Amino acid sequence: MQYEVEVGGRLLQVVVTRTGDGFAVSVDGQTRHVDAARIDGQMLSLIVDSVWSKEVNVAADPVGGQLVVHIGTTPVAVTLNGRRRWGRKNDGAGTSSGPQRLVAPMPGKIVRVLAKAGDTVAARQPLVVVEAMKMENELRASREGTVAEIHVAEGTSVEAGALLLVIQ
Amino acid sequence: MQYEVEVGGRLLQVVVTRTGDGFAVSVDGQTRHVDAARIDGQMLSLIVDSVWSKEVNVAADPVGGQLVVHIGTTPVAVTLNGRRRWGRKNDGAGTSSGPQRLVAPMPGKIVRVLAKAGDTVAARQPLVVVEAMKMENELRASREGTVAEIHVAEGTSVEAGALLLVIQ
Amino acid sequence: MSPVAVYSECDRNALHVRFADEAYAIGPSAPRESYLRIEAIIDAARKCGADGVHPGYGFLAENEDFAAAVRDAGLTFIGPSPEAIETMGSKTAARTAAKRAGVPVVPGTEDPLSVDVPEDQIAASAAAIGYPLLVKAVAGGGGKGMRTVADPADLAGAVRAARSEAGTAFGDATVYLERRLTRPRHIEVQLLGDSHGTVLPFVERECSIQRRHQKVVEETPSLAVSPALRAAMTSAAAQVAKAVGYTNAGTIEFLLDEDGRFYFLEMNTRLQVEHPITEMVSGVDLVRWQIRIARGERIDLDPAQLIRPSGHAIECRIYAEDPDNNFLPSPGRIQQLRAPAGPGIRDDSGATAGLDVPIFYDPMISKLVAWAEDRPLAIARMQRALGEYLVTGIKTTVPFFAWLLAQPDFQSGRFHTTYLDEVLKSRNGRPFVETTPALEELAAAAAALEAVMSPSVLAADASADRLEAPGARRWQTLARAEGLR
Amino acid sequence: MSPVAVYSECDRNALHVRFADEAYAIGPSAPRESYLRIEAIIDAARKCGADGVHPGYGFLAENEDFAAAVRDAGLTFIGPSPEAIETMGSKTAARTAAKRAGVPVVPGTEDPLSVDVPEDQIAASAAAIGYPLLVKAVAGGGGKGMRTVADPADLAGAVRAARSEAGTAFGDATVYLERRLTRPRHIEVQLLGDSHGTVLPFVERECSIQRRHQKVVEETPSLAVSPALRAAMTSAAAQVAKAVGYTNAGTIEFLLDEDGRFYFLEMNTRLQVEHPITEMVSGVDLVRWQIRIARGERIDLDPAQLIRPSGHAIECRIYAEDPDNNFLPSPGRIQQLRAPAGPGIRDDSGATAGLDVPIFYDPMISKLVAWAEDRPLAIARMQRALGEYLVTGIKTTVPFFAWLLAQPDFQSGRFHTTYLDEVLKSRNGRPFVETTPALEELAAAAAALEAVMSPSVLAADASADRLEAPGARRWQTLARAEGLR
Repeated sequence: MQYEVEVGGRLLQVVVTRTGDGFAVSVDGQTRHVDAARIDGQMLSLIVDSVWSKEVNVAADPVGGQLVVHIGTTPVAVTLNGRRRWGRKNDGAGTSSGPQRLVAPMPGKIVRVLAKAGDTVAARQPLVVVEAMKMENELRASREGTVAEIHVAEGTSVEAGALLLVIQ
Repeated sequence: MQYEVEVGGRLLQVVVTRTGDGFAVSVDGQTRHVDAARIDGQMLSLIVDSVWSKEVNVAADPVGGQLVVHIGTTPVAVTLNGRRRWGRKNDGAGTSSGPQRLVAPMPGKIVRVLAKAGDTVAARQPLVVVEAMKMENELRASREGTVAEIHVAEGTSVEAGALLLVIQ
Repeated sequence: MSPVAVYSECDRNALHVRFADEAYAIGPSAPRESYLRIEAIIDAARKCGADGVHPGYGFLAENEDFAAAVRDAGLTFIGPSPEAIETMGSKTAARTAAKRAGVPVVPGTEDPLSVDVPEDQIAASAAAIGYPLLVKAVAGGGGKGMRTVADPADLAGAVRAARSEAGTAFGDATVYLERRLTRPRHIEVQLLGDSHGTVLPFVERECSIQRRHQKVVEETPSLAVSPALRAAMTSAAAQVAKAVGYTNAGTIEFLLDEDGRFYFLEMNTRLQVEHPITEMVSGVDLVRWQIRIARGERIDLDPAQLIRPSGHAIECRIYAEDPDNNFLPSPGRIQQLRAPAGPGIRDDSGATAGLDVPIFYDPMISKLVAWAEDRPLAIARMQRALGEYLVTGIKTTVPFFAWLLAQPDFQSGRFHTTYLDEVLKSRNGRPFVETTPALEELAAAAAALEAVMSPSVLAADASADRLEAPGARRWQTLARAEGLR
Repeated sequence: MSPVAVYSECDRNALHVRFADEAYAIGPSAPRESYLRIEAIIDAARKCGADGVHPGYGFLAENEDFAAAVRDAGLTFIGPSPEAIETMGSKTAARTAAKRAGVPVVPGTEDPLSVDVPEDQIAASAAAIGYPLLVKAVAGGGGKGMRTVADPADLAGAVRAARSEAGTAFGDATVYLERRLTRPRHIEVQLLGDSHGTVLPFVERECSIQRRHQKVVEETPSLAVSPALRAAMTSAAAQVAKAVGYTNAGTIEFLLDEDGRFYFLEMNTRLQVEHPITEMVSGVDLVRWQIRIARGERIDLDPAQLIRPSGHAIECRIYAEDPDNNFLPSPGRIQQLRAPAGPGIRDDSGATAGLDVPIFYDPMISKLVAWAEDRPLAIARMQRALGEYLVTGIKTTVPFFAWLLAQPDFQSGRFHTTYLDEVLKSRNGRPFVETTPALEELAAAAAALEAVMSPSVLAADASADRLEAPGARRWQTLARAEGLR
């Protein structure tokens, strides 16, 4: 089976072939032997090249929706066979080009909107303050631009993933 | 929904009815309100009559096959809608009448057979010694009787659940 | 003793409910509709015939009306008297009490600034105290209703913001002003006092590692406290408590400036989140003593023993927050959870796999504590434990702590209350989880393997019931991927 | 330090493999084909470029040939010298060494009875020692290859049985005879010795709670040991170790008779299963010291501190056994596992949900340890922890321990090495889990509720892959039930 995996900004070609005692996994042409044992619904125990032992855990991030692979306890976000084709490009999930859509990372109450349409904003400038879990949390611009749309008003409640505003 | 539950030698009639905020569960006519919350695939959190909090865990015993309900950490074996109808009556799973079929509780090696066909045996008399996990374990008669059949020989290996001998 | 729990709607499946013998629903999820409703809690206590009420360390734990209501209901309040809570609960009254006990306090306003105090008067007191200063909620705690003001021009706005936040969080919008010391340490002293006049202090706790005025790491003892200073601070703490006839468990917080001078900051009239580290180095069960004291028993601990640390303990507050996204709360369903264990490790957790971290409360899911013979070994043990702490489905601050404990400044103890905010600012959002190309390639391989090894994903059904949701969601994700190859 | 694991086939998914950085397969599940294969382990150590080998506490941990092979391979053996293991590993040589050190030993045969010693000669030495006596494997341990003989007529059979069991378990069928003291206690002393001549003893461990000669509960300190007796036993232990130039961690086991006389029993030349309770009351990390000592470091601990207990610790060995079925092993897939945590609790576990308990090895799945200020509080804490220890899919000894810790004899410390076997005999198989009618009705309600709340059971499929097996099996069970209504 062949997969296209995007991780850390790289697009990797991964080919998985079953062998007698496990799998041959080639990543961008470099092939390793992997003994993969199922621990539970999400966890695999891998022994790579008969030596390196790693616990890996593959699950979808409830907010972002992309796959998160935990290597031990280190989370690594990956996309399998093309975020493009999922049409999720503009989720504001850290993309660095095109309009930035600021979405609510958690449900909460909008206590302050610090920008108005047409404002020029700098990277990391606070744009919206959301109160959740009794703390006020600043949502910032991930890059500079101009506020094109504002979709929330102070005092309203929003769900996780709700579109708050758009920066061109 | 109506169920017949056998537990601790008693046969209980259980009727479960959904209510607005949980279930009405009647056991042999005595009805209680139960708020049942699913914790995971096997665990339920119950709050009985809006007061009593109990974690319960329903799973099949891999060896005996009957259901085991853990109330907190206390295991209680039950059979739902009639072991009889499952044709499992003669499993030697602690039945107190009819022939006793002694089965291997775990996989292991038969190191000694201490009785022969025709022997009269007393309750708790050792019948077979199975070695597993480097320890020798005595299997005893659950009640007195006569050895009718012997299905194992010393030195042989047996799987969990294998029939070892029958006492009439 | 049989424990009885109270719970709000969203806490129906919480561990404290599942472990209790009895559990009483006291209202909707919003705190003011449940955990802050005194009469609802008293009512539950009456229903179950409770002898006493332990207020925990949140919500009404420092509310004198609650303590009084418990007492008036004929029940034992497992904590100090309503009078002591009221006195020390008011930051300004507490400062007065400390001064009466001869303990230095941080310069600030003597009287609270109620909402009707005019701005020019506030400005005047501010000028007298001097800038930079802090605007603090009189009823405050945990950094809520607190603002720093460096420029007089920002004073009015800061007061407004602090008042509104204090009003929401504590139902009391009164604030006061306090000089802000430069680069102080937050050092606090745990106390136990009984109803027979005995007040015993414990070895100090070092709580200077704070993010936005919230403690995130605590340890005991403090590298900054010499035996002589310990003797001075612990006895000062005991004096303040005695001055107000304090009983049960409480903590005196001090600021320690760069010249080794300490100032009374405030008193917490309750058990604190960080109490386990004191239990680890003293071997004393503070909660058991709270109950024994409430029963009127005498403290029979050896005072000398309590201020002699046995080893070193560190606590990391594990939060459901995304450290790589400005520490935004990360509520949701915990898919997998494996807590570390073994020698010297204590994990006081409120989370299990399958549990939802609610959006309504402080998102702390666990207090991870490591004890060892000395500080370097305790740090090493905590690092080992953090490396085994697996939580999926939500983001946690575990990667942040792994980073923090590796910092030379942390390891050498060179920090103060604004150290962390300054470091975080200078990092400018750089991720704490740093992956390597090799790690990324392994992740890619793992994702592909999971897709290969679980063909059932193709049969995954979006209408799987809630229980299966996390798994199902993942299968969908993969299924979509598969479908599009 | 980077840990490297070796594993047999059935341990592929074991925690030690998953937590290690590197893992090497060393053969099939049967011990003699893997964990007892010296060359396979040396080979793995060479491959990964290990500096040292820690033998753990099973299999080859007390095998002098293994220790020598590690040394000859140019690696550090984290344990005593092969010579010390050989001397103290032979029960008869150890008895001689003890006597030379002036420590009393239990009367018994001076020389091992190899397989060719004629029965009449064995009978003669037995008569000289007197009955009741024990037939013990020279290479033995953990009650394997051990038989009690009260009647001379049973001697020959007992020797045969012990030899066969010893041969299987240790590859050495040699046995010896030893007087059996009546109602003795098993008291042992933990030691650390360095390569510079220092040998330090720790507070004694009370290990009299044994089932069929296997320790199931250990605690420290012992109620039966006064400070004076502690001084005598700990210095006697140190003398024996010094007499054989012992280094690293080891334990001297004594029998303490009803009159307070103690006899050298044997030495364990390795870390022991029960070492955590000593770590809890001493604050010393024994495994870290094993490594430091193996590196040639000097022990710089305060000797006086080590024999002064700080609090009380108890260990329960949690086994995959069915206490209500004559403690038969209960291997299989662990469906759910929730271990207790919190103040004073340490759970050193090798099990997780989804793991199979193999049939090939000792079925211990965890060591549950509770520490508290004193013994009654430690017992109470252990009872709390046992009440939270949830394991499903297999049977465990948790219910047995809950029963045992509630026994007046246990709580008052009135027990000896045969106490447990006698009590179990007298109970004649009466179940440890005692249900009440109310509990049974709740169980019935729960089973019915589960059937109602999981309609998906009707769709359950017997061909569910292995991972889903436990759940699926359960669904089938229910489905069958449903189908038959």
